Amino acid sequence: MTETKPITYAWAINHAIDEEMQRDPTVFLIGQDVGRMGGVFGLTRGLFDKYGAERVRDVSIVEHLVVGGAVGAAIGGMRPIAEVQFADFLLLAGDESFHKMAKWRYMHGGRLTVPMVVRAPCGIQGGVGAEHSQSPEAHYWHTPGVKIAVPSNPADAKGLLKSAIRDDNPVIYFENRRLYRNKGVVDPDPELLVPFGQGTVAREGTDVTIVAWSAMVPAALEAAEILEREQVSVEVVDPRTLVPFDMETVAASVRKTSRLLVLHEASLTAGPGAEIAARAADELFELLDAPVKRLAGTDNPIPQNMALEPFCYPQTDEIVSTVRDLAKW
Amino acid sequence: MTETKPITYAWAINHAIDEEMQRDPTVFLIGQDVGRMGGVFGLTRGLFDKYGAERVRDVSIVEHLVVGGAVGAAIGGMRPIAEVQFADFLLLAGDESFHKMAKWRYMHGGRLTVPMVVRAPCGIQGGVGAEHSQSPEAHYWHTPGVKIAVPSNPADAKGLLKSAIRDDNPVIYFENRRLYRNKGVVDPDPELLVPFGQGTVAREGTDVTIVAWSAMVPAALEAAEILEREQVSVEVVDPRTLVPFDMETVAASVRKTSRLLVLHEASLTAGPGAEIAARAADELFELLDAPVKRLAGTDNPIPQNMALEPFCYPQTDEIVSTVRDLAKW
Amino acid sequence: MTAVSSDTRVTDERGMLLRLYREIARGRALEDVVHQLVQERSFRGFFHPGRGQEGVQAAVCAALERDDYLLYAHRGLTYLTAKGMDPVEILGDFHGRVVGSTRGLGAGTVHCVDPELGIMGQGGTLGSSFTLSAGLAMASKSLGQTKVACAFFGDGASARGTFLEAGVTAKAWGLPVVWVCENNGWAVSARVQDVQGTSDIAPRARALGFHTQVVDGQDALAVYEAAREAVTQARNGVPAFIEAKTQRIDGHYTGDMQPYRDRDEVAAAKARDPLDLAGARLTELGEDPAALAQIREEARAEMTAADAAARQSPFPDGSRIHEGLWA
Amino acid sequence: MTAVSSDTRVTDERGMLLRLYREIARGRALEDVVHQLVQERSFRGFFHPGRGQEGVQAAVCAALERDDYLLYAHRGLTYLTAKGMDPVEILGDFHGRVVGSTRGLGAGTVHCVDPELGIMGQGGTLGSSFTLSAGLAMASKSLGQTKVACAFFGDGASARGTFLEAGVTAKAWGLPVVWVCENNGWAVSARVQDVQGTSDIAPRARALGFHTQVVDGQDALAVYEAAREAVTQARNGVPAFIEAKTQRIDGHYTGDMQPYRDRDEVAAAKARDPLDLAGARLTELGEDPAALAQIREEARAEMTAADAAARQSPFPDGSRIHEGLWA
Ligand SMILES: Cc1ncc(C[n+]2csc(CCOP(=O)(O)OP(=O)(O)O)c2C)c(N)n1
Ligand SMILES: Cc1ncc(C[n+]2csc(CCOP(=O)(O)OP(=O)(O)O)c2C)c(N)n1
Ligand SMILES: [Mg+2]
Ligand SMILES: [Mg+2]
Repeated sequence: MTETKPITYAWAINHAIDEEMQRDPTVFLIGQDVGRMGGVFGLTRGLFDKYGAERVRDVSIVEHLVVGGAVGAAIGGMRPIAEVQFADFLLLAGDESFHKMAKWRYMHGGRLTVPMVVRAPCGIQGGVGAEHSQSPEAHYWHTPGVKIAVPSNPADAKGLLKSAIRDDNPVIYFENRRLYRNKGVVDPDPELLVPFGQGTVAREGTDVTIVAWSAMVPAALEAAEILEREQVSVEVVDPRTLVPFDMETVAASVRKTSRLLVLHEASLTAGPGAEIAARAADELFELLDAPVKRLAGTDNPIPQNMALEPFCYPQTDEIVSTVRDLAKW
Repeated sequence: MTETKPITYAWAINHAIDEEMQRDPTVFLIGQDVGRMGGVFGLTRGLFDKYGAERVRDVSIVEHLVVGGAVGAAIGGMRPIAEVQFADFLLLAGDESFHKMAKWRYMHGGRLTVPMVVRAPCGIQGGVGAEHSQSPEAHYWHTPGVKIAVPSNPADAKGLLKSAIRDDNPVIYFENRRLYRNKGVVDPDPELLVPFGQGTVAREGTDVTIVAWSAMVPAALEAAEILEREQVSVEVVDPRTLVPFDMETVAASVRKTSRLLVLHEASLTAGPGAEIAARAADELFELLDAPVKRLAGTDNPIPQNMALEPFCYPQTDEIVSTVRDLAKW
Repeated sequence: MTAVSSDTRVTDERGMLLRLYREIARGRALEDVVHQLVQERSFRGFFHPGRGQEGVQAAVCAALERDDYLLYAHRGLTYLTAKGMDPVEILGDFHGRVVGSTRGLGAGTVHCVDPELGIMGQGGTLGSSFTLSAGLAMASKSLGQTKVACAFFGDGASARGTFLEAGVTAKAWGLPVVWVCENNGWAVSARVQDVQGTSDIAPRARALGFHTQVVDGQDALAVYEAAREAVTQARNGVPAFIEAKTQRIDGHYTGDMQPYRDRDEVAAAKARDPLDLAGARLTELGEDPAALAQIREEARAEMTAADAAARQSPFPDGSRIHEGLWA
Repeated sequence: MTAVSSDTRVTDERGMLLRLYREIARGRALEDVVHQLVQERSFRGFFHPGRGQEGVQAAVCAALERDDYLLYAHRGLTYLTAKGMDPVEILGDFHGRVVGSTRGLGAGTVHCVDPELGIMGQGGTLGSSFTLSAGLAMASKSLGQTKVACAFFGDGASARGTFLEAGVTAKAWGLPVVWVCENNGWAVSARVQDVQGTSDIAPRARALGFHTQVVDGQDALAVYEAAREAVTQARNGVPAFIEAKTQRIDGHYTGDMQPYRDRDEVAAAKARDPLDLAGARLTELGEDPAALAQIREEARAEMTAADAAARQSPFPDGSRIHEGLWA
């Protein structure tokens, strides 16, 4: 059966979980409403009926337990997929995510392993306000011991999640809610994994490199289309994972373009783009013909008023004008 | 009475609290062992006897309550100084620090104020391991709505803490445990405040700029001494606060030196230095004659074996050699 | 801690019930307007209907003084109107207009604010009110005020660790908190028994030494009496807890069809609608049904007018996002 | 959940007490070596002495099977030795040598590990064992194992929110956890009554539906019987809780002179030393005091030899910090 019909990012996630649960009986889901309801965003639909309450575990409002319990289950031989309803809530389990999940193995001499995934729906959408809209990627990038996936399309969503589940290290998997309904063709081969630490060039170009991931990739591609009409050729690099980070693909691109824009949805200051820009300013210094630019979310909590959301993260027109200016250097 | 005898960083903190509690009856302390014991590091000695149990509040092991309770007390008209025993523990109060303290005002239309300080003893010292050694500055720098102080000497420790207590915004005050016994002359004038957002040049120089704060300032100064003997002239800029960040003083220095090293104790990747390097790579691009360098903590949790601690954060010899290389550009 | 009189029985049952009836009707009428906004897509966020739980909210707020602190919850809006908030400001928040209490930043179920009335906002991460209410109570005590800090929350939020941390501290310090658990038996699709191993929340408060009451949340008068008692205890330095057994009639959010829930249970919940129950009792006490209809009609008219007024207000412009972060 | 026999009374009191006596003596002898290391500055971190609490630790571990999970606490080391850990590895961790269980990374009071024995480490942020033990118990159950997950913690840690979150979940799922609260009345300088408004921790576990026992922690045999009962309950799907009322004889850490504490209280604690109490009872049961002295001497010799062996091991070099982060 070759499935060539495009599927959504949401279904790609569902399929990845389903296939891995099928393959490995130690994989299980834990989170609020993941069971009978199939997830507040419908991502885990069908799994409860298929695998039962022991493998699709509904919990109360206990984020500490969701993450800390997953750590315990992981060192006990299971492969938990923990879901927080919004990525922001992962910060509620601060001890469990920053100290336990990331450090338990290392603190104990490397003698225990913590194979677990946290699924963290992120992104600004739907008027859910300051505590339900964040993309706290930087907090965890600054946490040695955690891998981070940031898929931008259905194929990567599936392949990266499968890799994450099979990884023996803790992985935070940021799934952007604005991408859930985006469709793409996904190879149905259940052994097709997307490796961590391998970026892709989502679009080739010669004048300016944009590094973008997650929901910023479609935005960057849209901007690139517009810029093409103005004879500005944009290359879009999608690192796909932040940890490990594929600097080589970025470097290869900047070698061509000599100009770099880092684009992300999380707020600008001390955000994930800072690390990439800082590495460029060091490692790619001699390749650069222009300042390294960052375009990112504004430095404020996200208001609950939906009409204000577009002002809080980079819109296509801003990307276009930033690249246009950068190309002039 | 003019007090010109040098006092320690620890006592400077104690004096700042004491003076502000004296001045303003709404200022109070809350934390574990801050009362009868005078703090696990002795920082709050004498205050319980002077101000009593209502203003120096011992709590159980309730970091959520320490920070969240402080937020509540602050919007209720008090000026809490909340102490976590180690800065790492602030991450336990993830919701309370990232979402409540930082956002409560903004989320409610700017109609409430959250005047509070969190004192967070940070830094690598004493074999206390992975969960008691962090400097989680970057996590909060990436959190709009929080100010951050990072004093490097007794005078700044006092002046910044007093400013923090009087500030109507939440402030995290990172006090480095390695600095507690360092001495310096502190002007006893109780109205002498150190303003936020105003860096200082801790040492003038012409070849290389080092941006350093907290316990990295003494290390940078030591390295600068050594480098001077090799005819390398180092300027050390101490921003003193990360939020707001005084980029102007950094820019002025780089205008002279054209070379920048950012130095910090927190782990390198996506650390606070990334933001400074990224801003330099953008705003100071045309001034730079060399790659922007970062020298920082290693990307691993801090082992409990004290003998391994020096390998985890920049030592003087590494600073010297990094600057030496940078000066050659 | 002084001795507390527990004589909180209501002498004028009919008068009090009428007052509560009016507040329930107002809260419900406001909610009906919000449903309208959802339908016409003037409000596109999540709304968590409070139908079935208005009696708890109205009654507890009736037992509070004007300046007592309130941290409400996400389910419905009766807390807000019963505490005195202007519905124009509430609806302004739903519309995302500058007349809203957040001055255009917007608020769906949470973040409405009115410092003058002690309405100190609400967090979107449930369970944050435990620590914040303890802090407010601490401030009240330290400043020599008599205010209590009242926090509402659901059975689900009662599992959050903050409950314990704030609870032991509130008890240790004799803080004037009144914690009100609206136990509707569900957290989204999770039955409390299934995910917490018990249907009863009160024992965990009692274990910490709180003054603890369990009350039928559909009986507004009973809730009022319990709340009076709780507020008195709290003002005297005994943290107080009320578990109101109540019912969520609608879905978790507007649009949730509750496939996970038994139809009979929903029907049973509807049969114990607090507005109907209060109305029936009032009729028993001699109240004219027409007078009750009149109250409901006034409530509808008030909220319709409030909506019209809110719609007069302009939308903020994009720069609004940069305002109000720093004091 | 099947019916549980509660016949956990010990038939061979003398034999069991002798075993516990030996374990208490071993834990104490190991601790004496650590005090030595602190004194000579071979170990310069914080050590939290367990003197006075060894009976609880020895007795609970005696009720565990070899492969049951253990998350110990920071106070003393008797948990570790009683669960079977090699003192050379423990001391290797204190010395920061590669023979240590963390292979040179070092561990003071916490982070010793022995996966073979179910010793799954310990966190330095207290209260993290509640959620981790629940997770371990979940794994045991899911994998069809019979292991229980035993977690030790103090009265102070019992205030952490994780207690509640893990507790409701453990109850809901019938997880085989055994939670043991060593209630010594103090958290550093804070008296539990002052900061938690109660001296009793058990009620909060009982409120969640745990099988709950309160026991005299100075009476090792009583703790053993309670632990047997608790382990049986847990294996049958009833989460179990033991509050052992115990005494901290020494300061919070080695060097803490306890100025905040009443001298009489410390003297009273010393008078109920679990080693002495067990010894006295054994003598009553006919045991020769010389045999007891012999046990203590053997323990001392064992730990002295372990220290000598640990000192033979090399220190790691600096590159050790880069190993073991990633699997
Ligand atoms: C900390 C946190 N976790 C999860 C959510 C998502 N969420 C919103 S409402 C809700 C259910 C709340 O249940 P309960 O406390 O019983 O209140 P009810 O909705 O029944 O009134 C959940 C899980 C949240 N807002 N905050
Ligand atoms: C989350 C957290 N907060 C604070 C500390 C600092 N600390 C270490 S031991 C201790 C007291 C612990 O008291 P208790 O749980 O009663 O155990 P005991 O020391 O009495 O055995 C504290 C506060 C910590 N390690 N972790
Ligand atoms: Mg509920
Ligand atoms: Mg204790």
